[in-house]
Amino acid sequence: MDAVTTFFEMGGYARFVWPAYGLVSVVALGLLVMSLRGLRCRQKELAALQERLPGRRGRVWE
Amino acid sequence: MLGLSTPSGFIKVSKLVSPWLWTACVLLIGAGLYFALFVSPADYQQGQTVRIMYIHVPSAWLGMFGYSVMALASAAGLVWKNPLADLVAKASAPIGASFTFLCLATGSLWGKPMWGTWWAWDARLTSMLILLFLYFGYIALQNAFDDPGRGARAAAILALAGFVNVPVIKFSVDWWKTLHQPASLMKMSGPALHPSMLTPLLLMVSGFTCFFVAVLIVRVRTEILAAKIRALRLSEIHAAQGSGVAG
Amino acid sequence: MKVARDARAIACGLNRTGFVAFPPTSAFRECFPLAGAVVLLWCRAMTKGIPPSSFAGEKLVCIRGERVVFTQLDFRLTNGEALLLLGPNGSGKSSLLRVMAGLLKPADGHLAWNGAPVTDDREGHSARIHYVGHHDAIKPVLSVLENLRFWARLHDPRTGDRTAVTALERMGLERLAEVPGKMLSAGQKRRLNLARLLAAPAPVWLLDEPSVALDRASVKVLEAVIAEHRAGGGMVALSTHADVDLSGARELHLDHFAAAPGVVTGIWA
Amino acid sequence: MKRLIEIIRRDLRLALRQGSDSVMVVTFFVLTVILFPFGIGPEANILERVSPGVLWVTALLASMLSLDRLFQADYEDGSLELLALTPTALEILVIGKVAAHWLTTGLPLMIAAPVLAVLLHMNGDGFVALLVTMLLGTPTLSLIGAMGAALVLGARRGGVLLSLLVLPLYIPVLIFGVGAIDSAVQGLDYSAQLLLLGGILLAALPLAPLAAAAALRQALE
Repeated sequence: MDAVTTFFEMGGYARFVWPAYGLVSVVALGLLVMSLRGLRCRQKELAALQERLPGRRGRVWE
Repeated sequence: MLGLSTPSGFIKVSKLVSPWLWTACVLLIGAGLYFALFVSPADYQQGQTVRIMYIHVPSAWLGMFGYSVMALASAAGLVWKNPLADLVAKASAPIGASFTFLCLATGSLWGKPMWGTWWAWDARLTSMLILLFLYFGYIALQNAFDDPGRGARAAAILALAGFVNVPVIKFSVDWWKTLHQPASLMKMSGPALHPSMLTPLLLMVSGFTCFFVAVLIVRVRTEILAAKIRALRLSEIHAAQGSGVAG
Repeated sequence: MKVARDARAIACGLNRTGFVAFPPTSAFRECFPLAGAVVLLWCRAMTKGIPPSSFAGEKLVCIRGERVVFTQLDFRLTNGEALLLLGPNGSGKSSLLRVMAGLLKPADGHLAWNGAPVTDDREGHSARIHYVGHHDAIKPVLSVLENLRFWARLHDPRTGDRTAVTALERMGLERLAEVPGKMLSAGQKRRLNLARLLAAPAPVWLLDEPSVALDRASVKVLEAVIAEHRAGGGMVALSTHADVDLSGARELHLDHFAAAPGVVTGIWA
Repeated sequence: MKRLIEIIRRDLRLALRQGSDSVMVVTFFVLTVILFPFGIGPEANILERVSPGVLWVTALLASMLSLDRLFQADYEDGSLELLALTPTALEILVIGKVAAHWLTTGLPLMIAAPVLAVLLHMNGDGFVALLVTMLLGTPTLSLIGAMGAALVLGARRGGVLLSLLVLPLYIPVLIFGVGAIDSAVQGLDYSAQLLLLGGILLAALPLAPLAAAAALRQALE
């Protein structure tokens, strides 16, 4: 059991190592989620716009 | 390469490449984390805090890699008037800026136990701080214009001017650093890296780079669709005018 | 002696417009003034110092802010001709003039001066044109003469003050020569801007609604000046809503060249 | 070449008649430098230690004050279009405007700097270094600043944006300028720093007008 706790203590530097890893993952995942959300809403917007302008369906990009 | 230079070409290629990139990214970072946290030994001086290096160095690398991608894309946008290159430059700026910020944050988290302060005017950290401001300048200039094309071209010139200045800034900061304080106590990445430390570092760097390219592709596709939406809206207004005046 | 001096003046005139029949070496001009004079008198008889030339644009496409303003537009101007740009607002009259002046790069198509593409020699093209836009580039603190002399010298550093003063007289501003720019009315400012056309001669005039803010008498002066310029072999491209009567001017309706409304426009087309 | 002188003469005449630029810049410089003793305290040794840095940073900020109006006035009244249409390279006209800007801001700052150095108890042999570094540094500041001013032309909130764009690029000039004065004060040889400052100036001389002219052409489209 203590192997796990020693691992998480990081030789007493847990206060620095885990926040560092935590921060990197939060920012990276946040970046990813924001980018994907941006893509989703653009795709919905585009689909809605193309419904309204049937004449312009020429080249469908999504 | 030609397939990539047109928007529809880019979207086709990106659809093919994305899944591979994401799997490569997950595998590399997974293996990297495993090696970094469990296998590689603690540093005799720094103890366990050396593990922060495995995310600090890749972040620094992505910060600089992002800026070079931005500068190259801007050059392509300016020289060959390729609108897709402008979009790649615009998409890579926020990613590069976030990783430059992460590099500074992990740097100070690593510096605290070693130097006792959250911020040390170490030459590398200071250069990354300046790079972060170059990113902010680029992003602010990009969005400071109503016409996106105008913003993209102005920001492209700034990216090139900044790219030319980065080595001068790096040199002047190193020179300034050595003037005020002999070589810092703790060389950030330590002496020649022991292989057991090198493999996780390489895994993490390549994993981060895959992540960068994958997110870049997502953002570029978003920019392409945004441009398409703008074009459709304009043609909608144009059509309303057009039908009004039988040309 | 008057003939030799005259020859030199015309040689300078010719030299400026880039078609010097004379090798520019001053030594040659010094020792053969008489022969030079004979040749140039013949040129002078032809046209008042502006040699035959043509200014044309083929299949011009202009995109402003991701909107296609006009496509496949052709135009052609030769000595003495005038081109009247007509069309509703936003049909691209100003854009076309800016493309002709070289301020705005066309998305497609090219401009040619005597067949040679204009982009090869941007400075030469700038020396050949005068562009009058919506704004009158007048500094409020500089006097009328200082403003005019600055632009004349910038266009051609060799012009003396005499041409600036005669230009002012021609536009009826000689009494205001020392008045600072901020005291001028809109009409006077516009006339000062137009005086720039006369202060430093150039074959092609690109005028964007020049008659705005001008009173009846000034419009007459403008028409006379344009007629004189055309008689001297110059070319004029003019966009206007007021009825500036240009005898024998060809009309160019820009809405004939508008992009079809349905087409998806912008850089992705 | 005549056109270059023509532009410089016109801009100087405008600056003299409007009279605001150089006076405002120098007063800002003097006032900011005077503020520092109130912040840091009047002890001579501290002031002497920070005087090169204080003088250089405030000079840098002061020269940035009048930058965003460098092209703005011409842009609004249509002169910029005509300048772009003169039969000579736009880069030469940009150099003319930068020279005029330097004469109205860089030069007055150089004249005011030694006086303020006395206020900050700067060591005697630091004065020569201060003047030489400002002579080499302020033109570079004007050149890089002109590029920034051209970039933000027509942008929303151009003034604030200009400082964000230009300050990171000023850092090398600041480091070598202050470094030269520091070594001069310690009696060391500071020719290396001067050579580097000169090098940056010679690099900025062709590159900055090139970038500025490209930015201006885009602003006019």
